[in-house]
Amino acid sequence: MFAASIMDNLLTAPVIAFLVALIATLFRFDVRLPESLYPIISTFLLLAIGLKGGRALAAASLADLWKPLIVSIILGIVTPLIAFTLFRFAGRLSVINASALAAHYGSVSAVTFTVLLTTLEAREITYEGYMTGLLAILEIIGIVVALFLARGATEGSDWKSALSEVVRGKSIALLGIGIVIGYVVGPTRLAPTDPVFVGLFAGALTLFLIELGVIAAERLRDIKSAGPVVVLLGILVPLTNGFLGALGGAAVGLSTGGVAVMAVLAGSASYIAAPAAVRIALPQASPGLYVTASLGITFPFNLTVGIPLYIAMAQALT
Amino acid sequence: MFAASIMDNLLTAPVIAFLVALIATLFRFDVRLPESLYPIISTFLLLAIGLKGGRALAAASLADLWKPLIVSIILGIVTPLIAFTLFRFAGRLSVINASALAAHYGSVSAVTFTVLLTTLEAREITYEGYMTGLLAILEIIGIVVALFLARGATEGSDWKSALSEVVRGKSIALLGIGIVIGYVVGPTRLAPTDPVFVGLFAGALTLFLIELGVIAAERLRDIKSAGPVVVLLGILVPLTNGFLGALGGAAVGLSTGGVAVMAVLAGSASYIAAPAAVRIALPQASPGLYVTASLGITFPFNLTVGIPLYIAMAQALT
Amino acid sequence: MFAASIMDNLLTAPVIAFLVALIATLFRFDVRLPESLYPIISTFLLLAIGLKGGRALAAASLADLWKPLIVSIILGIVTPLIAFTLFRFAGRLSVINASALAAHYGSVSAVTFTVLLTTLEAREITYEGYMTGLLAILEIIGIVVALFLARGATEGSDWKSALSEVVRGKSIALLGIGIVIGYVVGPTRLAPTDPVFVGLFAGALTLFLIELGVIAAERLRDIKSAGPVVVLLGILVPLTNGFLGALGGAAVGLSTGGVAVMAVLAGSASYIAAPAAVRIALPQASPGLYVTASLGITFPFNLTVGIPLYIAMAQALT
Amino acid sequence: MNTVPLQLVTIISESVVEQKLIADIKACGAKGYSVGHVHGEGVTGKHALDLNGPSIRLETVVTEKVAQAILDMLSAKYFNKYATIAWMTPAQVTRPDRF
Amino acid sequence: MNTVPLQLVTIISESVVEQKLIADIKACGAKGYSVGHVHGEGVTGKHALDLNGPSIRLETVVTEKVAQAILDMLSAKYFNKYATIAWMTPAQVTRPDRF
Amino acid sequence: MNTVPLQLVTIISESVVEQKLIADIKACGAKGYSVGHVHGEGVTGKHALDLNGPSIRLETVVTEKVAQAILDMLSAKYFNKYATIAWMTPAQVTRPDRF
Ligand SMILES: Nc1ncnc2c1ncn2[C@@H]1O[C@H](COP(=O)(O)O)[C@@H](O)[C@H]1O
Ligand SMILES: Nc1ncnc2c1ncn2[C@@H]1O[C@H](COP(=O)(O)O)[C@@H](O)[C@H]1O
Ligand SMILES: Nc1ncnc2c1ncn2[C@@H]1O[C@H](COP(=O)(O)O)[C@@H](O)[C@H]1O
Ligand code: NA
Ligand code: NA
Ligand code: NA
Repeated sequence: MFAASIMDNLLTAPVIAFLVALIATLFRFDVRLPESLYPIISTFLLLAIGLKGGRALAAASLADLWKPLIVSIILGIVTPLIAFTLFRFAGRLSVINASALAAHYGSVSAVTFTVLLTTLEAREITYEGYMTGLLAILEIIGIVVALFLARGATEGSDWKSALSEVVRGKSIALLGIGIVIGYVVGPTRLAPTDPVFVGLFAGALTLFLIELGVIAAERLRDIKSAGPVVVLLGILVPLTNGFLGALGGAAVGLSTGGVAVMAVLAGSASYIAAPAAVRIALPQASPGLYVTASLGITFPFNLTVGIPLYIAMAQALT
Repeated sequence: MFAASIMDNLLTAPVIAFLVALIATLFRFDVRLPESLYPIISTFLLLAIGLKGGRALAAASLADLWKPLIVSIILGIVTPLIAFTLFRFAGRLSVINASALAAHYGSVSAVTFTVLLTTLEAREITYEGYMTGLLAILEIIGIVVALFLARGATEGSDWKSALSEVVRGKSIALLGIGIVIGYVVGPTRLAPTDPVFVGLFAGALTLFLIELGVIAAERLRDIKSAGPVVVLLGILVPLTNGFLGALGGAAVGLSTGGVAVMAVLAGSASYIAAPAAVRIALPQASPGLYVTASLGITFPFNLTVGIPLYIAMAQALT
Repeated sequence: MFAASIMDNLLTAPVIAFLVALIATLFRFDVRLPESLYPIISTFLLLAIGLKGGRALAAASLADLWKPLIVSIILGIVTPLIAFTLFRFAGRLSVINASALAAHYGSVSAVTFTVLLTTLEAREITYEGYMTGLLAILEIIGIVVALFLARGATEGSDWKSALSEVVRGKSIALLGIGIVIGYVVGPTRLAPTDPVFVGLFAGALTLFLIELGVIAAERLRDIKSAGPVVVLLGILVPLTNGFLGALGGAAVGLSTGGVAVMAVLAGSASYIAAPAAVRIALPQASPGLYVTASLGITFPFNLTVGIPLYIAMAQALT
Repeated sequence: MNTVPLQLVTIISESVVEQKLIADIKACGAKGYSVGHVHGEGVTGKHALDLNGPSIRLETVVTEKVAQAILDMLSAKYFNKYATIAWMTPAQVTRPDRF
Repeated sequence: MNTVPLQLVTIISESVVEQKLIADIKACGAKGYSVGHVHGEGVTGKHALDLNGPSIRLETVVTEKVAQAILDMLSAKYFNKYATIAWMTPAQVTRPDRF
Repeated sequence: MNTVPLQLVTIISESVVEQKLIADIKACGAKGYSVGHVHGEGVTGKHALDLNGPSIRLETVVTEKVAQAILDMLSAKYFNKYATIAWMTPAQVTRPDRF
């Protein structure tokens, strides 16, 4: 039955698009999307996720919200610490590199998150709508905590300005205004924009994953140089964090779908907001390490095995 | 009740998107859309508006059309003259600058126009469908009249070539072929393209207004140097022109919605076609003046206060 | 009745968009789409066609498929040979140029193909869904055969690498991964992406044809230098190949729609995949010749007269 | 391979003047040009709102004489009207007949 | 038309540093700049994954002194941290007061 | 900061040859390159219809010897087949080992 669940998840359009593009690239087929499409689609996805979250927050009551919110904040602090500890001591990386990785695993992969939602909807498992709102919060906290960890190892004075640059940077800012617009306008008045921000979402995500497949294929070569411990941790860290997320979600009484979402929020690693943030705040950290781990290992792992596993955890816990 | 109407209009997705992006930019958040998206969306909006207008003209009979058409032409001549007079004598601007502003206020803001339609539809006020066809006509006449005003102050020989450049330029040409395609193909055969040109419209407009919000925020700094009279006229001119438009619309017996549309056609100021036209034909005019007035003052004014006011005028007059 | 059928086909949005843009460009109106839109739309169309084909292949049984497949392969060999012979001996072109043209006429125009489908659907003529799958096969075979013809006239050693470059090149690769993704994911699980890959198709095609109209207008000047024989063959070759396609389709018992599709597959000339392939493999061939013939003559001919003719052939043969 | 010295003239201007500028440099004797897109800042400020995107960056390799003619033309018709900037760099080419 | 010799400094860097880099070259004395987009390859490999697209190509025409200051600044703050490359080309301009 | 003289080679060509051209300049000894997009006009006319957009503009900073090798390679394999143009500009760099 778990195998069936894996297949079920695997066969969605975005996941297959990712794998087919990855394999095609390895065989030297040129399936890269036009250069100008990548920023357009990522902007679109961030805004659409933000609008969805803001609209859901508008519909939620504070009574429903406060417990999951606190769990999110705790996860936002704990998950980068766990990632830091494992990469620093089990992985024997430098403080800077371990912090960089902590920023990625403390933050969230909006794409993994969305694939989970697609799977939940396909399998008719309901979840709390306001969870998308928590995504933005976790996305930011995880990065901030990780940058804080690296504070000692960097030129101190720049830390604050780096932080403010990160928060004002494109990916968090777009997510943020999406949430605000969605919250203020509300579901009814947003309806005319639904053909764009709701209707086009799955298709845009599929296109985006073609591009990510190409990039992941190019990163596969770096895996060898990253070493087997990083590969192992690229699977272990999301599993640990995902399990914690599931526990936290179950502890505050979320539905099965909600628990799975919390697991993915905790267990996924960012590869849009975090790399940009880390590049600015921790330029000495090695992108060959953190992009490879987050996009080359954890992302495909979560997409194929992780998501069904988090759903299984959620079903066991609720 | 008027306050409610203001709120009603304010809370639509495009208006909130404009305001949120404007405020975010003032607080130095980077919410600018990808560079390649701006020309794509403005091309799309112009074509979509053209198609809508052409399709509506195909459905209208000449008997319905000729009176509003004549009013449009008169407004296309009168409104830039009023703008010129006020900016030249009350605003004490040079002939060139006053003509440049006249081109903007004589022409039409397609976005303001569209936000009005969205509001009318939300409030279930019907309007004559062929009004979109009049938009293109007014858009062009207003600019031509204004350039004519400046003729004396510029190197005469270039005037005709500047005019032909303007009419053949991207924004009027795209609007134009949209109208022709829409008219020739007609509503039934256009149906397969509706998911793009109708369905995506509101969402694309919302994205466009995020970008305009960013640009408006950057222009706010210029307001100080433009001076208080320009700010005042940036509100007075659209009100005067809008009122004339409403009178004209009522005089030829348009519906309440149609009168409001005529008011917005007259009262709005262009910031796509006109700046490009003025830049070519009147390069000595100051963009810091006309873009600031039209996009920085009149556009937000119309979006927030103007539209409900024009609707109120229309309701009083019909 | 045939005249009515021509009008019927002519008045679809994509065809009128092509003609209006062509005429507007001749009158020096600037209706060119933003530079970044062309690669985006062609990428989208190739992927969408691939997905449609792959999904249809997934639904078809091998028992239905094998006969049309063999006919496609035969057409893929015969049609470039016919084109080569006519252009080489009736048109008196060099081996290189005749081979270049053979690659175009042996390959397929995905846009002509799609306009036919739109027309068939509008006239409620059914066709075998898996035909889109054959498109990719024919697209490739025709090019390969044509390059093979030119083998003697080019530096031999490069031939194989040129071929592999062509097959791995963007247009065939995108079509290919579209087919694979569509086939693996299947119709049901593709549904969430339908608003993008199905819903936006007709609108995107219309935009694409505006751009092709502009390019065709720019190519019209080259027609004079190409000479009247090339113009004549630009009509004769598609008619001959289209007729062969119709015969082949009828021979294996396809439906009326299916026979018309087979005629268009054989009778249309490529102007996305083939020019890129020929540019790489046969750089000495003259683009002024092959782009003019395929895009400037055959494409408008097929769009206006060819498609109704192929449908009439199909109706006569079934 | 023998190379010949020419001048590379680079012009940044508003995208709205693209067609006009191309006609003007051809009139000065340029036989070819390439146009890309940039955004930037100068004395007239940041970003120009335009349907074609921010600014154009045109470059043309020409003879010394044509380069001077282009600079003169820019001074007369562009510098005081449009946000325009230009510079000239020495460039070596093969096939000098092409320029 | 009289021209004056200046330096054109071209910098290729990661798009993530665009704002920071602009501030830094202004601090060195640059009065204007233009930014375009490129992708490429160098010793640190191919392509950088970033929301703003691949890489930026910034060019600024400045005096010899400012050019030196920019190169020094790049050495201190960019070369060892970001995939950055820079070169300097002699450039002739009219209107030297603008640079 | 000490700078070292090198050559900046700029090549405009059809986007369809991008991969081939990159391989060829690497074979000549180029250690890095940057590619942008332009449209333009030359003796072979305007605009090339291609899935990747109009034309590519590749620039590479190399030693004098590599620059000559690239120009020779272009003459042999590109100039007579593709709409290609190239020029060479003197460039100063720091960190000469990178090029
Ligand atoms: N010193 C400079 N170096 C490079 N580009 C410049 C420079 N100054 C201005 N520009 C470009 O030229 C445009 C117009 O400049 P300006 O006319 O000074 O506003 C700017 O938007 C920049 O793209
Ligand atoms: N003199 C020139 N200066 C700059 N770019 C040029 C020049 N001549 C040609 N080009 C560019 O090179 C491309 C091919 O030129 P051609 O092979 O002459 O058709 C053109 O499309 C232009 O983008
Ligand atoms: N020799 C070169 N010529 C032109 N551009 C280069 C060169 N080397 C590197 N680049 C550009 O600079 C970026 C960063 O280079 P690197 O720091 O060497 O990885 C590359 O992605 C290229 O776009
Ligand atoms: Na996480
Ligand atoms: Na007006
Ligand atoms: Na064919």
